[in-house]
Formats: sequence, C-alpha cells, structure tokens
Amino acid sequence: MTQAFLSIQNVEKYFATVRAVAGVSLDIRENEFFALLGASGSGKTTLLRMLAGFEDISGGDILIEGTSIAKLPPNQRPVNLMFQSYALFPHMTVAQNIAYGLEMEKLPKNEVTARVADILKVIQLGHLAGRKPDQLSGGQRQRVALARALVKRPKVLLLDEPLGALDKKLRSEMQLELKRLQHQFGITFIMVTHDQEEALVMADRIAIMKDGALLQVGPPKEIYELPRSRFAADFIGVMNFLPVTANSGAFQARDGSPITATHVNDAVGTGAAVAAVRPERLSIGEGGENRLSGTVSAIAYHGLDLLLHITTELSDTPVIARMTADVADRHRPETGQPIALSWSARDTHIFPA
Amino acid sequence: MTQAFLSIQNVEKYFATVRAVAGVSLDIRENEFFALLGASGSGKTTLLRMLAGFEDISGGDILIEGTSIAKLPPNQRPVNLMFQSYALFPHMTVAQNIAYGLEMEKLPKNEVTARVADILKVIQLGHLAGRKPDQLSGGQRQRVALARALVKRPKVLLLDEPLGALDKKLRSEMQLELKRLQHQFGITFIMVTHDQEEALVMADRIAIMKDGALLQVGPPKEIYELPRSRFAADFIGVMNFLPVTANSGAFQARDGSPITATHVNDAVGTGAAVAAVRPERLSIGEGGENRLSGTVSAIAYHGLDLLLHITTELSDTPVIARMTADVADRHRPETGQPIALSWSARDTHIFPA
Amino acid sequence: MTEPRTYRLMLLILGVVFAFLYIPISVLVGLSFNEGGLPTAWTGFSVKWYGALAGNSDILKAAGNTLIVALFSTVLSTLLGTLLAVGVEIRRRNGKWLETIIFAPMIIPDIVLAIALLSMFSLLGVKMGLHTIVVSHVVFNLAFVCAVVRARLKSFDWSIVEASADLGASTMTTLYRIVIPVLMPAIIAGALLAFTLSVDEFIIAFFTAGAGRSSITLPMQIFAMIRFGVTPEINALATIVMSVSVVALALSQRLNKGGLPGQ
Amino acid sequence: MTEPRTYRLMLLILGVVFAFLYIPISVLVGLSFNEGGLPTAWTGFSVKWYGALAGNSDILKAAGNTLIVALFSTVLSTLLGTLLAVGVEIRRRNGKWLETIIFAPMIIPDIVLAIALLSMFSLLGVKMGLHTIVVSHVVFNLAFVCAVVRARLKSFDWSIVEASADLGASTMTTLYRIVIPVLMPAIIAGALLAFTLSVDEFIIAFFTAGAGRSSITLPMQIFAMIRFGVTPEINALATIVMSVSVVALALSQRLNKGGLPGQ
Repeated sequence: MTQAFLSIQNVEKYFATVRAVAGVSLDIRENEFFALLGASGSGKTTLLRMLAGFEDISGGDILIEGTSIAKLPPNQRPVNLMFQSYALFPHMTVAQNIAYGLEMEKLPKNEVTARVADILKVIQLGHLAGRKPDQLSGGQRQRVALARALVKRPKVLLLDEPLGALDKKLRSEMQLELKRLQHQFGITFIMVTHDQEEALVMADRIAIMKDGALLQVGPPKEIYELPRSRFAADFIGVMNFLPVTANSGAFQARDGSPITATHVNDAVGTGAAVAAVRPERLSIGEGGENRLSGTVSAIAYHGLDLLLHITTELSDTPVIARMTADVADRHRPETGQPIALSWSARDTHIFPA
Repeated sequence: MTQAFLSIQNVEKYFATVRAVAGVSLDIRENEFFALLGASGSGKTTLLRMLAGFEDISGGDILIEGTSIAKLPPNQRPVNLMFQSYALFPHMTVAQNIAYGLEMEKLPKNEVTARVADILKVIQLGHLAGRKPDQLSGGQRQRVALARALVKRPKVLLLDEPLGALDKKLRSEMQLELKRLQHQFGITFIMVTHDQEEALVMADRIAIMKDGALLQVGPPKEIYELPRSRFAADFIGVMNFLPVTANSGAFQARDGSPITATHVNDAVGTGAAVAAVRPERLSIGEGGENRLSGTVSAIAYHGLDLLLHITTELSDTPVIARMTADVADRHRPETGQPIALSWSARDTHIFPA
Repeated sequence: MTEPRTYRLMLLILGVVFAFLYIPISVLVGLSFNEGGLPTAWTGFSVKWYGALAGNSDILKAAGNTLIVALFSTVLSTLLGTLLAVGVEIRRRNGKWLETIIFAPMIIPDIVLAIALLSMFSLLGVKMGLHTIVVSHVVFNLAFVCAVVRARLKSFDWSIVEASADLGASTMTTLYRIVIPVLMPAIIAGALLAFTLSVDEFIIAFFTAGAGRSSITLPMQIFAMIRFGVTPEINALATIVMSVSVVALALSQRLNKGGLPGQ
Repeated sequence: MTEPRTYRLMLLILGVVFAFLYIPISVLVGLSFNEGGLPTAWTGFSVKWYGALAGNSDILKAAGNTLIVALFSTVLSTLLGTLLAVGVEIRRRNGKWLETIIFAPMIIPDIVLAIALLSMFSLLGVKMGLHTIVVSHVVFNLAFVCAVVRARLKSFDWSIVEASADLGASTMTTLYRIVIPVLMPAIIAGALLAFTLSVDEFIIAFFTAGAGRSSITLPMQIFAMIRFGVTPEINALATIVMSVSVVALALSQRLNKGGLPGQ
C-alpha cells in the first residue's frame, strides 16, 4: 500500500487530566479538501492546533509524506494555518503582511515582491496592497489571511472556521471561491468548522468529531445519506426520529404498523429502537413501503420550500416533512388538515434508542 | 371602511438633515404578525423606535384604534418593546424583572404576583424565577424579555431582531414558538428583522424597507413569488437574472431565443431588461416554455438538495438551479457535463435592467 | 515567547526590582513590632509602639483630623463625581471638551494644585483650617471618582434605561430603581478610592491647612516627626496608614473589577 | 434622564466645583505673566518672572536635577515595566499573586514608600543623592508603566504571535517585528506617564535626596520657596511644571486611547 500524504496516528491530547483528543487516527490524501466537523468542545480545534504545532501531542504521531513533524516547532513545519480571527498584523500593510512569511524564508527581495504581486492578483486585491488591515472589509481581510498562508506554498493549509466571521451572503459566495482556490493551488486543505452546511458544500471528505474522537469519516453524500450513528444523523441536517420496537429484524411503529428499513445499525438488538427519515424523503400519498398519517400542526413557509409540522401518534414531537414549492402549489396544505405520508425503506435508518 | 388597528400615516424622520424614514404609510391589523424586513440602514429600526416612543417623529402621525400616540412619551404608550439585547435588569431576578412593569401600573401586590406566576408558566421558566439574568442561557433570557413585555398586555408588541442573538438551531425552534405565543395572546406583533427567512416563516405580512421607504407590502408567499421590483426579487431568496431585450411585449435572451413571462413589471419598456427565475423552478429537460442549455461548472451539495452552477451564454454569472435529492439520484449530475433546463412562463418575471 | 530562558530573566528582574520595594516595606512593618525599636536587633514582638501612638495626643488629634477630612471629602466628591459621570455620559454629544475639563485635575501636578488653592484661599481672605482641606480634597478627588464611575458607564447597557421607560417608569423611578443600583458597585469603589486618596494626601493638605497645628493630618504629622529621624513610632504610624489604604483599595478593586484607575 | 432641569442642575454643580479648580489655576498662570507680580493689580503682560527664574542658579540646578532624575527613571522603568507586563501576560496562569505584587506600589501611600526607601538606604549605608532618587522613582513608576502596557495587552490579539511563528519567525523575530511595534504606542504612553510622575513627585524625592541642596528637584525647590509666601517666581515655576505635565500626559493619552490610568 502507498503511504498516506498526511498521517495522523493514534494522536492524543490531555490538558492536565482532561482528555481533549482521544486516540485519533486519520489518513488525509494529497490535494484533498478535508473538513473536521464538530460542536464546540469536540476537540476539532485542538487537533488542528496540534497539526500546526501550537499544542504538543500527548501521544501518537503525525507524519507528512512519511516524516514525523510531531516534534517540530510551528515555524519549521511545512504547514500553515489561517486563523479564525485572521490574525493579520495590524501595523503592516496588506503587501507587508503577505511578504512576512517569505521574508522569514530569507528569499531574495525581488522574488518576495514578485510572489506577493502574483498572489494579490489571484485574490483580486492588488489595488489594496498599501492598505492596513483595519481599512479592509471582513471579506477582504479573509482573503488577505488566505493569501498570507498560501504564498508560503505549504504542503498542508489548515483553516480554522475560515468563513465564521463573514455574513450569510458573503459566506455562501466564499464557499465556492475557497474550493476553487484549493483546486487552483493543488494544496491539501484541512478545515475545522461547526457548520455542517459549510462542510457538506466544500469538503471532499468530512470527519465528524465528538468528545475528542472520530465518529464517522466519509464523503459528504455518505455522511448525509448513510449516517452510522443516531448522533451523526441528528447532527447533520434535519432528521425525524420515530420510536419503534425491534423484534428479530422486524420493526413496529407505536401504532403497530410495520416499518421496513434498508439501513439497520449493527448495534440494534431487540426491544426499543428508533427509525429515522429525512423530511425531504417523506411524500404525500402512498408510494413508499412505510406510511404515517397525522394532522398538519404548523406550516413554515421558507419561500423555496414549505416545512410541514405533522402531529402523529408515532412520536411525541411533530414529524417534519419538506414540501417543494411545485408540490405545495398542487396540494395547498393547510393547518389542521389531516395528511397521509409515505416513504421508502431505502430512505429509512434504524438506530438504537 | 372600518378604521385600521394601528395606522402609520406618512411618518417621516430626519436626523439633522439625513432622512432615515421617508413618508411611510402602513395599516396594521389587530392580531397580525407583521415583519419589517430590510438591510441595516433601511430605516426599519428607526420606524420601530418611533412606534415605541424613543424617537420623536419629524412628520406624519401614528394612531392606535383611531387615537394618536405620536406625542405620548414611551412610558404612556400601550405598546411594549422587546429589545434586541433583551435589556434585562441585571440586578433583579427573573420574577422581579417581569414584575417591574406591573408595579409601574400600581397594581395590587397579589395581582402582580399572580400575573408573574402565570406568565412564568407560559414561558416554562417557573423553576428559574429566582435566578439573575447572568445565570440564564441566551434562549432563557430571550423568553424572559418576551414575558416581561407580554405581561403588560400591550396592544402592540414590538420586537427588535427577536432571534438575532440566538444560535442557528435554537433560532428555528423559537420561530414557531414565538408564532404560537402570538396566537395564544392575541396581541399584534411588529417585528424588525434583516433575516428574510425569519420574516417568511413567522410573519402574516411583510414590508420590505429600503432607504427609509416601503418597497413592497404583502403576505410571505406574495413577497416571494410575486416580487414587484428587481431589488425585492434579489433580496428575498436566490434569484437568477438573465439579461433580455424587450420589444413590444416580447423578450429575447442573449442567444436570440424567446423568453415568455407571465409577470412583466410595469416599468419595463423597450430595450434592455432582465428575466428572473428562481433556482427551484428550473427543471431538467423540456417541459416549460423557456429553455436554456449550458455546462455544469460547480455542484454545491447541501445534503437536502444540490445547487448546480451552470455556465451559459445567456448571462455572465452562472445560472443556479436547485435539484432535490431524489431528482439528483436519478440524474447524477457531474461537473463539466452539458445540461439543458427549462422553466415555465408563469415562473418568469421581467424587470427593468 | 515562552522559552524558559526569557522567563528566567524576567523573574530575575522582577526579583531585583521588587526587592527594592518589598524589603524596605517589610523592614518598616517589622520594626514597628520590634520591642527594642532599633533596626540593629530583634528583641521580641511587641505592640508597644502602637500603644505609644495611642498615648500621643498630637497623633490622636492628627488621626481625628484625617478621618474628618477623609469622610467629608469622600461623601461630597462621591455624590458630585457620580452625578457628573452620569451627566457627561448622557450628554456625550457635547463631546471632548467636557471630558477634558473634568479629567484635567488628574493631570495637574499636586504641588501646582496646592499652590493654586492656597493662593485662592488667601485672595478670598478665607481663614484656613479643616474646611479648606475638605474643599481642596473634593476638588482633588472628584476626577478620580468620576473616572471610576465613567469606566463602569462605558459598559453600561443604556437599553435598560429605555426598557424601564417602556415598561412605564418615570425618569426618577428609572434613576432610583435601575441606574443607581446597577452603578452602586462602581460608586462604592469610587468612594473607597477617594477615601484612600484623602487619607494619604500630603502636599495639598499641608498648603491649605493654614498656620498652627490645629488642622494637622496624619501624613503631615509623619512629615513633621521625620525630621528627628525614622523612629519606631513613625514605623507604627506608617504601617497603620498603609493598612487603611491597602484594605480600602483592595475592597474597591473587588467591587469594581477593571474599573480601578490604571488597571 | 434627559430632562432639561436635571441637566441644568448638573451644569450648576459642574460650574461651582470647577470654579474652585480653574479660577485659582488661571489666576496662578495669569499672575506669572503680570508685570507687577502682585495679585492686587494687572500692570501689564511680561515674561520677566520667567527671566528671573533663568537667572536663579538654584532653580536652574533644580531643573537640571529634575530632568536627570526623570529621564533616567523613565528609561529604566519603561524598559522594566514593559518586560514585566509582557511576562505577566504570558504567564497569566501564575495568576493573581503576581499581579498583586506588581500593582501594590500603586496602592502603597507615597509617604510610606518614601519612609521605607529612606530606611532602606540608611540601613544599607548608601550615600544619598540623585542616584537614590532615580532608584526610588523607578520603584514608584514601574507599576504605572506596567499598568499602561498591560491595559493595551488586554486587547492584544495573541493569535498574531502564533501567526508569526506559523509563518516561520523565531521568538526573537516575533518580539522585534510584531510584539514591540504593536505595543509601541502604549510603551511611549507609559514612558510619558512615568516622566510626568517623576517630574511632579515631591515626597519620595524629598526623603531620598539626602542632606544638603545638591540633589534638590523642582517640586522641592517650590516647597522651599513657598515658606516665604507665594511669589511671582513660584507662579512662573508652577506654570512651567504644569505645562510639562499637561503636554506629556495629553500626548500619552492621544497615543493610548483608553489605556491611561483611570480613563
């Protein structure tokens, strides 16, 4: 087998007696856009800081192209970090900020100037080269921080919540822009984020972290459509959970009706379990193997789509069903209306209760 | 005609020589959930503060049930405001905060106690009555602020970005919760927000504000589906704009193909114009009156849906098409692939260029 | 930045510099409890020098004067300083000039302030005594109290004042039930600071006390006594003055984290 | 809170209190330019009293001494204070006790500090003079410089230090190219504050100057001269001392908005 580009081998981190990262092993490929996704306190940022060299590791090893970097100080690692706060030097201009890392490599002056000019062109901020960071907008600062890290041509670029400080509209623009730049530079990106949508849109692969450990690693589609735990299913997107009773591979909903499911978690035994289905997989009328009926208790109009909240005997919380605008045009749902939905077995997951 | 419940009549506001609100007239119905939606600087907050009495009006009048309140100080208006920062009194407990407004009405002690206990039950914070605000979570603080305003039984409750300080998950829960409380209390709610999704989900009617004036007033569905200006179309949701040439009621796209549209803005004359269509109204293959073909340049996977970015000759920016997961399962789009889309005339709007 | 060598150098500097401060202070406090009273030998723990102070009517008189001056000037400067701070904050639009006028006294050297006040009282023909020290200390303290309260006002959420009005309260009710209670820790911190400044202050009191010994304060008493060398009584007196300051300012800082001048 | 009556009351208080401060200061400055030199009559504008100062060798000597003391103690306390501030901030985990030790000198009354240093120098048998004043003023100033730099460090974004390391810089390079340039306004502000404090300081200098007139500073000179009443020369001298303070502190505040003690 060929060696991994970046190999994280059983890495641990203790702060005093508190375990922040619990034996994480992960191989990341060259040119991959990898996302570490988790809530705050999941250990994702600590892992990133260990890759950058700002936290030493309590156990395990980190290798790039087969060479351990675990003992190198931050200024000797072939890795750069884009800070969440951007961490631009306030007393330097945009050009000076970007040149700083190259000056540290003792490159000749004209090469520094040329490379700074090149990257300024790429991020389209050439006209602002003489500005100080506090004269820039949030989006511009973000691009300068990115350029300052990219200009060093690191083997791995680490990004700490790269879009966290931007507003909604700018964020969705920058999602694709970042992805484009990663392709253009051919550098491995490792991004830390708590925003599942950001991870889904940008990453080639996602690792879900919880309590310092990896819960599931895979491409976005797999993470979304084949969650391997109830936590992952709930953490990403919206998921309806219906309590069921498991009995030698067959599942019964609360009202006794059978639930058939293609994806049954290994940990499901006999007794209480939950069936899970996404709102967009529920459709009006018969058509799937599984059925439920209930009453529309609320309609949340999102323009693009409606979300129907349906009270049903199958669970205590309302079931949420997504209805696209064209379907809604045909059905014109109203609050208080009885409604029957169905969904298919291949969209159904069973997890331990 | 019966008189309006709350009538804003040609209200203006100047700060020195700067016009913040420009002759706004608006009738709001009893028990209505009304949203003032606009970007920062649109004048929405100034209008709200004039309703609360914190800014005096430079011109026009404000009437509640036919009586002008424009000259009343804030402490004499039958109106309460829920502040964006919540503005809870830090030295008072939850119960004392809620009781404060009732004590100002010089109500007997036992009535104050009873009404505080009642509303604490409604917001399900009875067990935290003795806590100080800094011992509460963001969501709890929000509910206390709401209770403190509601307990006064105002004729109108004003809400300044009521969900702005909450995190994403909590926000979507509180959207429906707030709506439920408004129904339960039967009080007119006027909410200021910059978040279009919040306005769409919660409000009975929305007013879009821009530069101190009302751009469009109507129910969410009308605002989303029948925008009356290019700005409104762009501000709410995602909209594709294609440059077209208008010629006596017929429209031609850049490549000469005809575009038919049901909704033509009155201001459209002859010459340059734009056709607008929402991403969810584009479908693969033939089926609608209008057609375009192009190449898939990027795919943004959102789990629930895909957004295809399609480069086409019809416009300089990529056209965005929404593809639901089940359609994507069938078509399996890939970057670089040629694609043909169509959409119908009734989903097409024409605006002046 | 966290390399051990840099840190050790830092510790060394810290040690040397603070040895110059804390060794003499410790010696001073120690000697005040030394039976023999001489720096040459420790002859046993005793509070006899404190007893000696209690038997010295000059010192008791000076202590009484100091208390009177400190109490009156504290009450007055706290009241006025708080009002000013709130007033200035409300009229923020009036801007820089008001702030400059209020905080200038913190910049003017004490000795210049002392001369100016002395000239003023002389010109007006005011007979000097404790009352002129009180007035002088109010002028001297005001800016400090105002600064402490203003620091708190910078993080004051004015929307609670609007909320109070919105809930039906009048301006006065809002002042008594919302503004003053929320500011109270800062007001008390300001008062404690004013008290300490007044107790410790020497030169302004010296110039505005008038002739004779009737209005002498503790720092003046120490100054007078030191002509005869540093005696055990002086050590005891200095220890007391220092203790009062340290306790008052520690309290003040506790009440008003981050709002103490210079912190 | 914004009612005109409340505001008018506030203005009145402001007026009365600050009349007590600004009238005497204005009179003092005015008299220093009064030809006749007497408070009783304005006999014309003149700088002759300033000229008289220039002809007074005692005063020139005192001014020279003051400058020497202020410059040396400023340079030393700025260097040490900055190092300490950075060191303390890095080792924040060591916590409260380090901060208490550093800032305690701001709390200890000047007169107690003066006595303690005097005892110390006597005990050690150090011959006193300008050098002992310099050492004393370093001890006195250090906490203030440290406080100003620390105030700036509180809003210092430490991620730029990590960013510098990440971009390949060594600890020393980071210190010279990132930390010190970013802190420079606060360091200069601290130095200006130290300079002013040293120029204005009376009681510590008085106690640690030793016997004789060779180490006398300007405030001591003023104190000595005032025994003969407030003369026009004193007014001129006080005006000069005050101008130096006001200019230095105004500069300091400009450089370091919000970081000046008490603001």
